[in-house]
Amino acid sequence: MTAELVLQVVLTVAAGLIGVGLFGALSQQTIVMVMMGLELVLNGVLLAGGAAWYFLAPDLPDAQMLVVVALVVMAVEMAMGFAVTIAFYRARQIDMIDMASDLRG
Amino acid sequence: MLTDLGGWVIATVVALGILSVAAGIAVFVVDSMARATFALLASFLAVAGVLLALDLVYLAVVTALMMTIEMAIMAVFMIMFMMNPAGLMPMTMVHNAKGSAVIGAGAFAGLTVGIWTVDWPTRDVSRPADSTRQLGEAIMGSHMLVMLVIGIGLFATIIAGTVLATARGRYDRFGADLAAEHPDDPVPGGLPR
Amino acid sequence: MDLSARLRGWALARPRVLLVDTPGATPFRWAVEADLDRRGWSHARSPADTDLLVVLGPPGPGLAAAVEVLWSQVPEPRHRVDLRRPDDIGAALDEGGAALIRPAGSGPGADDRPSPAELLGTDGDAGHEGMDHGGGHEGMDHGGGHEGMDHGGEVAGLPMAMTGPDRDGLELDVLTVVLGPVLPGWPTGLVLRAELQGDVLTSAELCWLDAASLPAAELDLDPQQAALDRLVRFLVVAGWPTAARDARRARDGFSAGDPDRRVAAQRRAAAVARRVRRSRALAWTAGGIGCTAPESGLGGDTLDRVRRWCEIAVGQPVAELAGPSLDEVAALVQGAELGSARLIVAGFDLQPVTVVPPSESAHA
Amino acid sequence: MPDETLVDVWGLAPAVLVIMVGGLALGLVVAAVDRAVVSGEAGRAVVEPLLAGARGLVEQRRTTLAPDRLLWRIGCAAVPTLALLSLAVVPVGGRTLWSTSADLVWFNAMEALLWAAVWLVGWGPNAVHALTGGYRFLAQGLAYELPLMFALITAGLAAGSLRTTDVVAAQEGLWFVVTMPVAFVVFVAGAAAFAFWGPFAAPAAADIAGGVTSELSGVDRLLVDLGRAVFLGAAAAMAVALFLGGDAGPWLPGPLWFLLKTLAVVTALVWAGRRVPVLRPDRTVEVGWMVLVPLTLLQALAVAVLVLNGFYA
Repeated sequence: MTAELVLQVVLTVAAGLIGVGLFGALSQQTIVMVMMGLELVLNGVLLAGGAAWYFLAPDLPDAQMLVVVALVVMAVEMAMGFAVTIAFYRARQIDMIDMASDLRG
Repeated sequence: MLTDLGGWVIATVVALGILSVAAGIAVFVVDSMARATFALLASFLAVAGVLLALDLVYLAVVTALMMTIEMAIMAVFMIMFMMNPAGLMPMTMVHNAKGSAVIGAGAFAGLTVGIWTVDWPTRDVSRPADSTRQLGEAIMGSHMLVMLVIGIGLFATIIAGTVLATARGRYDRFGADLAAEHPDDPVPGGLPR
Repeated sequence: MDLSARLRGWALARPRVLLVDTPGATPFRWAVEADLDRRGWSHARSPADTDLLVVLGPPGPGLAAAVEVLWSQVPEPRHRVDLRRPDDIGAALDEGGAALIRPAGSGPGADDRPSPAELLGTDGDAGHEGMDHGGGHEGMDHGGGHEGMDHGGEVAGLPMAMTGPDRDGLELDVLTVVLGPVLPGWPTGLVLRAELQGDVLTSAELCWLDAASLPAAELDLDPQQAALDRLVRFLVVAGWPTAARDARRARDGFSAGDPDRRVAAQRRAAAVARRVRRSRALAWTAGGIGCTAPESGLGGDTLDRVRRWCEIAVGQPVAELAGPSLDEVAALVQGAELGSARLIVAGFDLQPVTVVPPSESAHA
Repeated sequence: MPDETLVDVWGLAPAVLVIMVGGLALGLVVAAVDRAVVSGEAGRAVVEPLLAGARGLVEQRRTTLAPDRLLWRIGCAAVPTLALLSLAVVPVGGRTLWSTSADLVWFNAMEALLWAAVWLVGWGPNAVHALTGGYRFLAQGLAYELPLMFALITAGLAAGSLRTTDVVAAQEGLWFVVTMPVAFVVFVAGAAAFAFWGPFAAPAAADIAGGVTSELSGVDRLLVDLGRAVFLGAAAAMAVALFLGGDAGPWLPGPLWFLLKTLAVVTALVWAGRRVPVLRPDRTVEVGWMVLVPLTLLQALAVAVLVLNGFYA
């Protein structure tokens, strides 16, 4: 199998993860489940970044840095997501985004 | 040729890829929140496995490490906040499922078309002996600015997260004039104070 | 066939024993525990951990029902020994050990499991066995509190938990649990009915099983031995197996007729008492919980009470303390975390005796 | 990189087999030493863990009401698997089972995966005590994780490599324990915490009737107890490799030195750990966050300064 074909297969998997994650992030009602969708999208980014490094530019560290940044974004998203969930929940016992829509300015 | 991946490595990569997507779908299919969380973890571990096969040992292991801890904490929150953590009373909690499915499938289709039509550059470049060292030197050298920004971002996250999540500030603990000798905590910790 | 029988015999050569003593069987229990120590048989922590269930003395109706539930949770291979008299301990345990090795029929299946409704039943003395599953996940469920959602209902036969206001303002679910009547380190028959939010007890109520038929007075026990026994139980709950082992040996040594062994027991008691009293780790982990007001006469906090036993254990004279009522202990446990609640209760000398009218027991 | 892994030398299957057998033997040693200290009789200490293992084979598996059986079984099986995987990067005789450029992180990741496994063991049976144990493990885990990571990284910092064989090689002149005692102590204590053993056994303590292990019987209990013992042994071996010079030592062959040092660490750990009661997480967690995190950071700083001065070169 040529390298390009393998790259395309791996990237397709990454696209699959991004697609599933988008579906989840958009369709789920609870904040925690929305976060899981976002995590799945970022999971796809991780995979795409790793594949890009290996197949396209292994001599440069940039793709690796992209993966590191994606990991950090995941951590930040998790931490802030949970903090917001706790704050919401403490304030009004809700954990669903529809119910938080009155925050709309 | 760019790759020195053997046949069984490619097979493993493909199998792990399919597993990661299947586990990702399972996240939104299973009823039990615990199972959803650990399906997501399975998806992450499969991706970590692919990264391992792609010679990115450090990133693969760090992904496994971080995501496991994240998912363990996520499981706690799931059970604390969700209505149906064990999935014993199946219920659906979705809105606009059809539109979301269209957007998700559309994104996948668009990306896939791009992936399979783009003529990927096949440069013949040297592979570093040690990808971990490459990353480490980049972080401490050419890409230090990225790390600095990341560090500040994480620090801000720690503070913001704590502020949002905690209900008790120092006035609750030490009194309105901060004069209390011992903090008024529901459970005293292990330090003498 | 022969091989599997041999494996069985080998694996179960030292079974794990779950002791259930009835009120008033304390010296009997000591004798059995001494025998178990001689054999090197260890104590089980939960029904799942048990090979041999040993019931000492005739249990009352409530305890008998609880033991039945407990027995239904013990995995095969298992054997149950009912000891009535202290004089045939050795033979009965031998026989129990042998019976364990014999291949038996089927173990507890889904059929003989009591229904959850029965276990959680409102019938006061139904005795939901303490180490049994009381419904964990369901307990963490949000039964209500969300608009448009189905309120309440049952899951797998267990009622859904409801949320309630809690310490941290997070409206966590309230899970009703029953701890006891058979828990490591707690007197048999003591039942703590509590509501848990997370692992914090928000309300607690203590009672004895078969409260109507409890003996009228405390047993006349050697005070040193009794103090050592309390120490053993506390140390078991505190998770200090080596100290608990030493205290148990000291206690059993006092039962011996041989004066040399009694001297050795005295020495051992002094050593373990010193070790417990001086332990900074124990002071750090068990100090500052179960604090009582000085005028209540309940002896400071849990650590103070344990240190007092250490003094009794070595034969020093100490001031008399009032026996606490179950309600007083239950009040102390409220708001405590599950682990400290267990320690607080284990730190009191609770005897299964008929309740003295409160006018006499209050404020010694 | 001079590294030749055990797989390269012996072939995949024999190398994996050796590590598995070695891991099980290590677990047996840990369990035997622990047994000897707890029961006070050394005579039968070696046999007792074997008996317990045989008992796990003949005993019926526990069933509970409405368990999450799939996750429960996965959790039970994962505990020993992760313990054995963490052994893969422990260098004996200058070789590891498999060598990566991030061995230390690999070890750390296996321990992190244990979080998920233990929590699942607690979650699976649908029982109060088990789930409480699972939560206690997570609470403890959050507190010990950062100090443990810093301790691991400190050793890697001094060696200039995350590869364990390099860390061992860097200790030819001076064992790392001399310049990083805090990291060593934190690592060993962290090992006891992630094997939830001894003073850090709160997730499986008697006050919650055995916690995560309270509903385990038969093979499940065997797997979890085995995993804990192997993890403790693996961590002791790792401590030897990272801080006590690996298999360096006069006269005797390297692997024998390694074994002796590991035994010494195990014995010291068990002896010290069993002298104290179980420490309640409400107390230990605060110490982890407030004392150990800054302390291990200072340790790393001190080592970094030494590295800059060329102390380890």
